[in-house]
Amino acid sequence: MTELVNGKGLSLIPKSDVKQGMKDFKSDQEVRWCPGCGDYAILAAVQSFLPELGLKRENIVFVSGIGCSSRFPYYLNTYGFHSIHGRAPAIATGLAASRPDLSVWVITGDGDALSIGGNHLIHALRRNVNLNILLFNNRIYGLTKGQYSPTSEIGKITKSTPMGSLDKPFNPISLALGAEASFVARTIDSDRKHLQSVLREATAHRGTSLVEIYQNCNIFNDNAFEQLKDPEIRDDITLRVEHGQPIQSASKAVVRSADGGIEVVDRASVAEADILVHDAHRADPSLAFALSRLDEPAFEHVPIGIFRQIDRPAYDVLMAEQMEEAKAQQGPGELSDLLLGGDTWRIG
Amino acid sequence: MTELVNGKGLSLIPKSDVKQGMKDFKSDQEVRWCPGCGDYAILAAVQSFLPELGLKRENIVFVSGIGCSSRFPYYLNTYGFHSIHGRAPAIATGLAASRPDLSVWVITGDGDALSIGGNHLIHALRRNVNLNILLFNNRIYGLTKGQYSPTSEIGKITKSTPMGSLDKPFNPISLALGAEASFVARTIDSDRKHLQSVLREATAHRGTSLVEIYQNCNIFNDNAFEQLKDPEIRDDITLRVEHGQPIQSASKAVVRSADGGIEVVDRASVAEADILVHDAHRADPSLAFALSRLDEPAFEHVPIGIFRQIDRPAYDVLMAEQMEEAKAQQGPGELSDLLLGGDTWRIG
Amino acid sequence: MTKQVQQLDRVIIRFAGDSGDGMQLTGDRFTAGTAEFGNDLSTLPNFPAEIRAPAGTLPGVSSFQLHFADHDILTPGDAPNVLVAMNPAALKANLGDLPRGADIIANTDEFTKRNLQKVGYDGNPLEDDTLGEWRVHAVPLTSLTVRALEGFDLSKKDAERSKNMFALGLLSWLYHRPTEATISFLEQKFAKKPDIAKANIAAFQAGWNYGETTESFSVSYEVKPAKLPPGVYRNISGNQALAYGLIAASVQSKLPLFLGSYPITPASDILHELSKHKRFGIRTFQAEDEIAGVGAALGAAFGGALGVTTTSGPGVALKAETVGLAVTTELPLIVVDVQRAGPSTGMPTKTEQTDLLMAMFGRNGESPLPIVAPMSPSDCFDAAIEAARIAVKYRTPVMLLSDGYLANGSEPWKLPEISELPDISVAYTTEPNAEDGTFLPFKRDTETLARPWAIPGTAGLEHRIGGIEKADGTGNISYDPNNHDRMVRVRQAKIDGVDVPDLQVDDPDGEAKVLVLGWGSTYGPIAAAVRRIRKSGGKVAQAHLRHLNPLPANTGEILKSYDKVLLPEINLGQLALLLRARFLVDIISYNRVRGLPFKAEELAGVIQDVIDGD
Amino acid sequence: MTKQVQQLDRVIIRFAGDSGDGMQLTGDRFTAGTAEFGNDLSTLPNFPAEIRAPAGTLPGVSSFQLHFADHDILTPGDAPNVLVAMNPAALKANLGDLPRGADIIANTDEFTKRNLQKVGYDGNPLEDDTLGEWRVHAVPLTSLTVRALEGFDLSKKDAERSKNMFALGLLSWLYHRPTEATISFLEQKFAKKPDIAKANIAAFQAGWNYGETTESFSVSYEVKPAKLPPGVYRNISGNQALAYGLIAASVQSKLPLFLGSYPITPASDILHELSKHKRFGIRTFQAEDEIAGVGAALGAAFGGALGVTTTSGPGVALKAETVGLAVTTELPLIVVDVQRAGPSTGMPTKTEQTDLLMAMFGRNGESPLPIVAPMSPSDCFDAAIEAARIAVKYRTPVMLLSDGYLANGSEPWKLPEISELPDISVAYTTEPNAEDGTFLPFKRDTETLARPWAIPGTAGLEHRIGGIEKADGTGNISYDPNNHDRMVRVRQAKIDGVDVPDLQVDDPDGEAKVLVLGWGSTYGPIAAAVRRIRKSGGKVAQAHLRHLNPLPANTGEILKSYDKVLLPEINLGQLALLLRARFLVDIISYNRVRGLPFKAEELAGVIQDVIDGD
Ligand SMILES: Cc1ncc(C[n+]2csc(CCOP(=O)(O)OP(=O)(O)O)c2C)c(N)n1
Ligand SMILES: Cc1ncc(C[n+]2csc(CCOP(=O)(O)OP(=O)(O)O)c2C)c(N)n1
Ligand code: SF4
Ligand code: SF4
Ligand SMILES: [Mg+2]
Ligand SMILES: [Mg+2]
Repeated sequence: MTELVNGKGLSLIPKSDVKQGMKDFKSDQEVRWCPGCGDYAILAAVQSFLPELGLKRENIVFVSGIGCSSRFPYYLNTYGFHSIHGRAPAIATGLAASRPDLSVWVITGDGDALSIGGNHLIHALRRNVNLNILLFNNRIYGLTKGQYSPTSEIGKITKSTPMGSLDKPFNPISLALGAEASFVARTIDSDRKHLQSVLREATAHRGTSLVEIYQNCNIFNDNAFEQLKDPEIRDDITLRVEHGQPIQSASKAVVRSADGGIEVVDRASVAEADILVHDAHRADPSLAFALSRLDEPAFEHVPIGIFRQIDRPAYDVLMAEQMEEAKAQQGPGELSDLLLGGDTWRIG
Repeated sequence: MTELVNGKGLSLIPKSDVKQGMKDFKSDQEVRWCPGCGDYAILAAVQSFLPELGLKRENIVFVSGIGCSSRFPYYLNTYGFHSIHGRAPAIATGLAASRPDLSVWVITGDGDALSIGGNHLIHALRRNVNLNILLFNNRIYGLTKGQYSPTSEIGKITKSTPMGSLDKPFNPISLALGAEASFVARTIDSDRKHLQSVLREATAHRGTSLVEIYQNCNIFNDNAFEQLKDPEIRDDITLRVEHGQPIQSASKAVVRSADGGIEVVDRASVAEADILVHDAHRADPSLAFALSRLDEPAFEHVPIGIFRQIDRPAYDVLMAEQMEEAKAQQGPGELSDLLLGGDTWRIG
Repeated sequence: MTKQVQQLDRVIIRFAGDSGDGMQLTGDRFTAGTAEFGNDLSTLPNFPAEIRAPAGTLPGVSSFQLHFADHDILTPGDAPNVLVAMNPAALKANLGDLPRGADIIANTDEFTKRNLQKVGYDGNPLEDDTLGEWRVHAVPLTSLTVRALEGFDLSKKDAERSKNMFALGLLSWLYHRPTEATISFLEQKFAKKPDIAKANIAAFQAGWNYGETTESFSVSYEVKPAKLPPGVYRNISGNQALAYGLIAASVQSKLPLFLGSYPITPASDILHELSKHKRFGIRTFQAEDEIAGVGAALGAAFGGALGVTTTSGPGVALKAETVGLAVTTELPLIVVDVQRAGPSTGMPTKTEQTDLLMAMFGRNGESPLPIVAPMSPSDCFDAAIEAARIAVKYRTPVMLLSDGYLANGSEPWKLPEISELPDISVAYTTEPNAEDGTFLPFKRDTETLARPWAIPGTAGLEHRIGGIEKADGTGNISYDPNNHDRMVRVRQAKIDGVDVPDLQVDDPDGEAKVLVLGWGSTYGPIAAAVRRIRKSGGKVAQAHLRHLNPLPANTGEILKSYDKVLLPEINLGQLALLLRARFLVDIISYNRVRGLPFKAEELAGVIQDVIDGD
Repeated sequence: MTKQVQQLDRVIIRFAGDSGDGMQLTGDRFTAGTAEFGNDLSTLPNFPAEIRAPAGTLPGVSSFQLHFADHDILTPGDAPNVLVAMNPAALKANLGDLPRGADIIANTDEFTKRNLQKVGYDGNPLEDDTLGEWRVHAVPLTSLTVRALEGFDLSKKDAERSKNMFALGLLSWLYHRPTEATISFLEQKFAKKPDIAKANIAAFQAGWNYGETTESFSVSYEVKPAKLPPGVYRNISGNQALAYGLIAASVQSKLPLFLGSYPITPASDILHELSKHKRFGIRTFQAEDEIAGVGAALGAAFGGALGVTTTSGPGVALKAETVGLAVTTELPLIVVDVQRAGPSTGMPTKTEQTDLLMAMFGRNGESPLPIVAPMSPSDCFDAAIEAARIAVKYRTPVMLLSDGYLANGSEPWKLPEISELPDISVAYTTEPNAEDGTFLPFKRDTETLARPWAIPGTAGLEHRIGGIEKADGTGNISYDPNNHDRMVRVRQAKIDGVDVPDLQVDDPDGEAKVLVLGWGSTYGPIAAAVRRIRKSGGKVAQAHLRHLNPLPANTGEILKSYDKVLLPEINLGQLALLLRARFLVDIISYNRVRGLPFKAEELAGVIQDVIDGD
C-alpha cells in the first residue's frame, strides 16, 4: 500500500502481459456520429494510442456525460459509464478516489464540461483527482442540434440566439488555470500526432489532466477551427507551447513586452534568444495563464500544447494515506471495539 | 430606452429625492449572528455606505443564498430574497437582466459561492450581469457548524476532516479572473474604510463586480485572518493593490522578477521607480492574475484591493439592445400578426 | 391516356428516408398543401435516436407520418396506407407498421448491394417475394431527379439532393394536392440561391409529371376537403402552440415574459421559438443549467415578470429544489415539462406520461402546486394561457405537462379571436395592506388565499422573502410549531382552492356503463377509439382531465357514476394512483410504456373488452 | 438534617439555557449517569434555529429533555416535571410546556433587569406571582459557582462557565445519580487543561453539596433501575447509530464503504461520524454539492464499493436525477434522507415525515426504488444494514428515511452480538454469463431479477452502462418500443419483488377493532399512546411499517381485517395516500406538521376518539 502512497504516473495500474493493438480497444458497437464529425478522428487517435500504455484493458474506464462526444465510451472495449449531463467529473471522482488501480478517463463536451458541469470540473481540478479529462470543444451544443455553448464566440447566431449570443465565452485553459489545475493542455482533432503526444504526457501525469481538444462539428458549427487546419496559414498561427522550447509558430514568436506582459511578434523581428522559452513546470501558473490569453481575439494566433504540468499529490493517494495512517495509529477496524467504544453498562 | 442601452454605472437607477442615513437601511429584524462575528462589521459598513449612493431604497435588492452570511438581506430595509444554497447568482441574474432599473446585490459565503454555487458564479462573471457580489470568505462552513470549505487551507482539521482536509483551496481572485470577470476585488471585514472604498468602485461598475471579503468566524474558524488585523504586522503584509499606485506594503514591494514574472521584495531594497504600478484597467487579466498568486503561501503577504476593473457591456444592457433592435426592425409585437404569421387558410 | 381517379375519405402516408434525405421537410410541405386544400389532418414526425447515425443505417432512419381526411380526425393514424421508402433502411424500419396491401413507393436507386447489406437484406426485397403482400411501386427517384435536372449546372450530388422534392411532386399528383404553395415556398427558402430554388421546383414538377405520364401509377386519389368549423386555420405543432400561448399569456397578463431555460429534447424548440419574438418584450435566457434556468425565471418573477422555464423530465428533477422555493415564497412561475421516455436519459426523442407523480410530489416537504396538461398540439396554446392565469392569480408555480408526441405532432388550428382571449392581468400591490399602514407580504387575499405581489421599485413596500418558514402575515422567519402547521395547511388550501372548471363527460345518450378517462396527449387516440366503439353500436362515455391538480370538483361524483372506469396511460398508472387514493374507486388501468402514442385500434379493443367485462 | 427521599417511577427533566450555557453537554452527562444507573431513558435535544442568536434572547435558547424511568419507556416524554432555567429567556421559552405544579430551578443571577427586558418581562417572574402555579427553586447558580471556585486562579468569566456543572451536580443529587462517570469524563475532556478540569469537578461537587446541605431542597427523589433485558448497553443517537449501521454493513457485506456527502442539517453528523473511522477502510468525501456527493458514491459503486450518500430533503431533491441514473444502471446505492421540516429550506432543525412521496416518486420516468424507515434512534443501526442488504442483493438505490427527531434523539441501545449480524455479502460477477461465452450486463438473476455486478479490473467482462434505455440482456442502447415497455416493467417487478418480512401486528387479545398504523419515528409516541389506552382498558392494535416500498405482502390483508385504521403522520397524509391507492381502504389520517414529534397523550386522545367512533 505504501507503494500506492508513492504512486506516480501509471505505476499503480496493472500492466497487460499481452501485446495490444488498436483493434483490442474497439467495441462491437457501430459508431454513430455524423459522417465527417471530428469525433471520429479523436476516437481513432485514442484507440491507437491506448495500446502504447500497455495497461490491462479491464483496468481502464471511460466515464462520460451527455452529448455527441459523450457517446465515446460505447466505442471502446474497456469499462465505460455514459452518465448524465455534466456529472461525469463527479462520478469519475468517486471511482478514481476509491480505485487507485484504474486509469479513469472523462470524456466531455464544451456544454457538458463548462455549462452544466462547470462546477464539478473546477472542483476535480483543484482536488487533483486522478483523471484524464478530454474536453471535446466544438463550440456548440451538437446533440441538441445546435445551440450556442459557453465557448461560442460572442454574437454567435444559433437556434437559441437568432440575433446573436451575448455571453463572453470561457477560455477553458484560463478557467482551468484559475481553478488550480496541475495539468492543462490544448490540442486539435485533426493533428493526431500532436493529440497523441499530449495524451502521452496526460496519462503519465497522476492527478487531473485537462486536455482541451478543438473538435469540428461539421453539422452545426462547421469549420470552427478551419484556420488551424488550413495548410496555407496553420503553421503561422499555431503557437507551439512545449516545455523547454521557444514558444513560436512558423512566422510568429512570443516575447516579453515592454510593459512586462508577453506579446506575439513577427518571428523574424526577434533574436532566437529573445523568444520566450516555455516552462510548464513552474509552480506559479501566471505565465501559463498569460499564454492562455494569446488566443484573444480568436485565431490570429492560437497557442497549442501543454500549458502547465506540475507535480501535486493526487486525491486518491492522499485519501489512501489517511486510511493507512488511521490503521497504523489505531489498528484495523474492529466492529466490536466500535460498538463498545462509548460509555457502556451491563444489565443482568 | 436608448438611455438604457448606454447605461453606465448607476445612471439607470432612480435617485432618491430625500437625504438618507444609515438608519434608513436598517430593517426591524433583530440581527442574529454570534456575538463577535465579522458579519456585524460588514453589515454596518454596508448600511452606512448605502446612503452615499443616494438611490431610491426601493430600487435596491439584496439576494442571498444560504449560510450565516446569507442572512444579511433580512437586516436591510430594502427588497430582499434569501434564496437557496448556491443559487443566488442565478436568481439575481434573472432579476438584474430583466430590471435594469435595480441595484442588485448578491450576498454569499465561501461555501455558498464556491462550493455548491461555483458554476452560477463563474457564469455570472463571464456574462457580466449587473450585480454586486459580496463573497464573505471565512474559510469555513459556519451555518452548518464548522466543516471545511473550498477556501480552507489544506490539512484543515474540521468536523468532517478529523485528519485534515485534502483539497487544494480555490483562490477566489484567480478563479474569477480565469472566468473572465470584469471587476475583481478583495477587502476585509475589519477595515471599514477600505471595504467602503471598494464598494464605491464596485457599485460604480455596471456589470458583475466580485468583492471577496475576508470575514472572521469567531466560533468555527477564529482568527483566520489575524495577521491582517494584527497592528504589529498588518501594514507589512498587506500589499495595497490600487490603480495607478505602486503595489506595496509598509515594508514590502512588488517588482518584476528576473524570469519575467513578479515577486515580492524588501521595499528598502528597490527604488520607488522599480515598484510595479498597478493598472486595473488592462484588457489582459494576466498581470492581475499574477498578483492574485502573491498570497501563496498564505499570509506572508496578501494583496488587498481592486485587481481588475474593465469596461464591458453589461448583460441586461445587451439584452435590452436586442429587444430595441427587434422592435425597431419588426415593430412592436402584435398578437394577431404572430398567429397569422404562418401559412394560413380560411374555411367557410 | 387518362387515369382513373378514386375517391377516399382518409389516407395515411408515411415518408421515410435517411436523416439526410429531408423527410421532415417533405412531410411539412405535403402537410401544408393538404392543409391549404382543406382536409383535416394530424401528423407524427419520428426522429432518429439522439445522434445522427451513418447514412443508410437503421438508426439513421427519419420518418414523417401524415393522416388526412374529408372529416375531422383525431390522430396521425395507426397504420400507413402508403409508405415512401427512400432507401432499404427506411423500408426495413417501417415495414412492420405496414398493413398488408398497402402501397410502397421505393427509390430503387438506393437499393444497391451495399445499402441492402447495411441493413441485413441478403437479396433485394424489391425483386424477391419479400413484399408479396404489398403493392410495390419501384421508382428510380434519384436518377429520375438527376435526369430532370440535367439542364441545370449542378453537381450530381446537389442534383440528387432534390430527390425528396421529386417524391413530393409524385405524391402531390397521386393525391391531387395543390402545388402553388410549395413552389412559392421553395422560391422563398432558396431566395438567395435561385438555381437551387429552380432545381427543386423542377424536380417537384418532374415528380408530378412522372405520376401523370408513366404507367406505374394507374390510379390517383381524391380526398375531399373536410367540413371544419368556419374560420382561419393554420397548421401548428405542440411546441410552437405552447410558445405562442406563452406569448399570448404575456400580452393578456400585461407582464413581460422572461424565459430561463436550458436546451433539452424535446423542449428546446420552445426556447428557439420564443427567442425569435423579442419584439414582444420577451427575454430568453439560455442558462448554464436547468437550475439556473428556473432560478433566473424565479428572480425575474420576483421582479414582476411572467417567469417561465421549459424543460423535460431530467430537467424537472434538477429544478425541484428551486420550484420548492417558488412554492414557499409564493411567486408566479410556469414550469413546462415536455415529457419524454424515462427513467434517467431514457429515450429522449420518444414520448411518455411518466412525470405526473414527480410533478405532484417531487419536492421536499409538503410542496403542492397546480398541474395543467394540454390534450392536443393546438391545445398547448390554451393550456399555456391557463397555466399562466393560475400562476399569476394565485402566486404559485404551475406545472404544465406536455409531451414529446404533442411537442412535435401537428394539426390544423382554428385561430382564436384575439378579442376573445381571456384577460388574465393582475395588479401588483402598490399600497400597504395592514391596518397600521405597514406592509404584510404574507397577508392573503381572503378568497384566493394569494399573497400580495409587491415588486422592487415600489416605495414603502420593501420586504424580504425566503425559503425558511414564514410567520403568517408578516413573512418574518418563524420556527413556531403552530405557525408552521398553519402555513403548511394554508399553502395546501390555496392550491386545493384553485378555480378549475368542472370535468365534462361525453356520453351522448347517457346509457354508457363504462367511462374512459384520460389526460394529456392520449385524448386523440382515446376519442378515436370511442368513436369506433360507438360506430359499432357500443356505448361508452369519455372524459378527459386537463387539470390534474387540483382535480375538478365533480371528478369523484363522475367516477362513481359509472360501473367501470378505464384509464389508459403511457405510464404504469400514475393518475390512476391519485384517483384511487382520493376517491377509493377501483379504476381499471391500461398501461403501455413504449415511447409511442396509443393506437386507436388498440384502445378500441381494450374498451370493448372492458365493456364485455373480461 | 436528613432529607426525605421519595420514590418515583419516572421523571422528565428539561435543561434550558443560552446556546453558550452548555445545556446539551449537561444533558448528555446527566443522561450518561442515568444510563449507567440503569434506568430506561429517552432524550430530545432542541437546538436553536440555524443561526446562533445573541445571548439571552428567545431564539438563542437551547434545551435538552430527558425522560427516565424504572420501566421501559418509549418517548422523551410529553411535559417536563422539572425545568432548569439558566436565564429568563429559557424560562419564558419553555414555560408553556410545563404542567402546573412542576418544579422550576431558576438561576436567579441571570434574572437581571436587562435580561428580563430582552425577553419582554416587565417584572421579575421569580418575584411576582407569574409562577404561582409552579414550585420555584430560586438558586443563584452563577454566583454560587464563582464562590465555589474562588480557590482556583480562574477569570470570573471562566469560573462562571462552570455553572452548568454546578446545575448538573445539583440535579444529580436531587435524583441520586452516580457521579463517578461525570468526574472521570471531565478529567478526560480537559486532560490538557487540568485546572479547568478541577474547576468543573469542583463546581459539580459544589452543586451536589448545595442540594445536600441547603434548605431549598427538602426532598430528593429515587427512580429505581429498570428491568431491561440483560446485555451490554450504551446510549446512542439516531445519527450515530445510522453511521455505525453503515460501518457494520460495510463489514458484513465485505465491501469498502464510500460516502459522498455534502453537509446539511440534520444529516451532517453522519458524515462527521464516518470520517472518524477511516481505519475501517472507509472513504468519506465532502463533495462540492449534493449532486457531486451522490455522483461520487455512484461512481464508487460502479467500482465495487458500498456507495452511500447522506443528506436531508433539499439535498434529496437535488440528487434526484443521479438517483434515477442509479435506478436505470441498476447499481447498489444507499441514499440517506434525514428528513427535516419543509418545503424548501423550511425549518432545518425541526423534524418531519414529509419526504416519503418524494422518495417514492421524485424522479423523472418510472423510477422505482425500495424505501426503508427506522423507528427509533437505535433502530437506525439495523435499518442501515437492512438498506444495504437490499441495495447489494438487488443492485438498486435504496432510500433510508430517518428524520431530525431520530437523528438527535437518543436512547439506551442493547449492543447486538456481532456474530448475529446478518451476512449481507454478495459476490461480484467474474465470469461470462451467456451461453456463447460473452458477458451480458443486463442478464438477470431469475429469482431476484438483479443484474450482474461486474467491476472494473475484471478481465473479460468489459462493458458499458448508461442512462439511455438498454436492451434487455446485452445492455446496448435500444430504442425498441417493446424493449422499453419490458424494461420499465422488469425494473418495477424487481423492486416489487424485494423480500421484506411480513408486517407484525401487536393485538394482545385479538379483540381490537381499531388498528393504529405508523412508520418511522412516530413509533415511540404511538406505542406509548397505545399503552395508555390499554392501561385504561381500551382495546387497540398496533402495527408499524419499516418497509414503505415494497410493502409487506400481508399489509392489505391486515388493513382490511380491522374496522378502522388510524394512521398518524407528521405530514399531510403521505403514507395514507399510498395505502388508500393500493388497497382502497378508507384510512383515517391524523396529521400534525409542527416540526415536533407527537405526544403520547395527544395520540391517546385521538385513538380513543376513533375507538369511540367520533
Ligand atoms: C439534465 C440534462 N439537461 C439537458 C440535456 C440535453 N443535452 C444533451 S447534450 C447537451 C449539450 C451537448 O453539448 P456538448 O456538451 O458541447 O456536447 P456535443 O454534443 O457538442 O459533443 C444538452 C443540453 C440533458 N440530456 N440532460
Ligand atoms: C441544498 C442545500 N445543501 C446544504 C445545505 C446546508 N448548508 C447551509 S449553509 C451551508 C454552507 C455555509 O457555508 P458558507 O457558504 O461559507 O456560509 P457561512 O455560514 O460560512 O457564512 C450548507 C452546507 C442547505 N441549506 N441546502
Ligand atoms: S452533431 Fe456535430 S458533434 Fe454531433 S455527431 Fe454530428 S457532427 Fe459530430
Ligand atoms: S457561526 Fe461563524 S459565521 Fe456564523 S454567525 Fe457565528 S461567528 Fe458568524
Ligand atoms: Mg459541444
Ligand atoms: Mg463560510
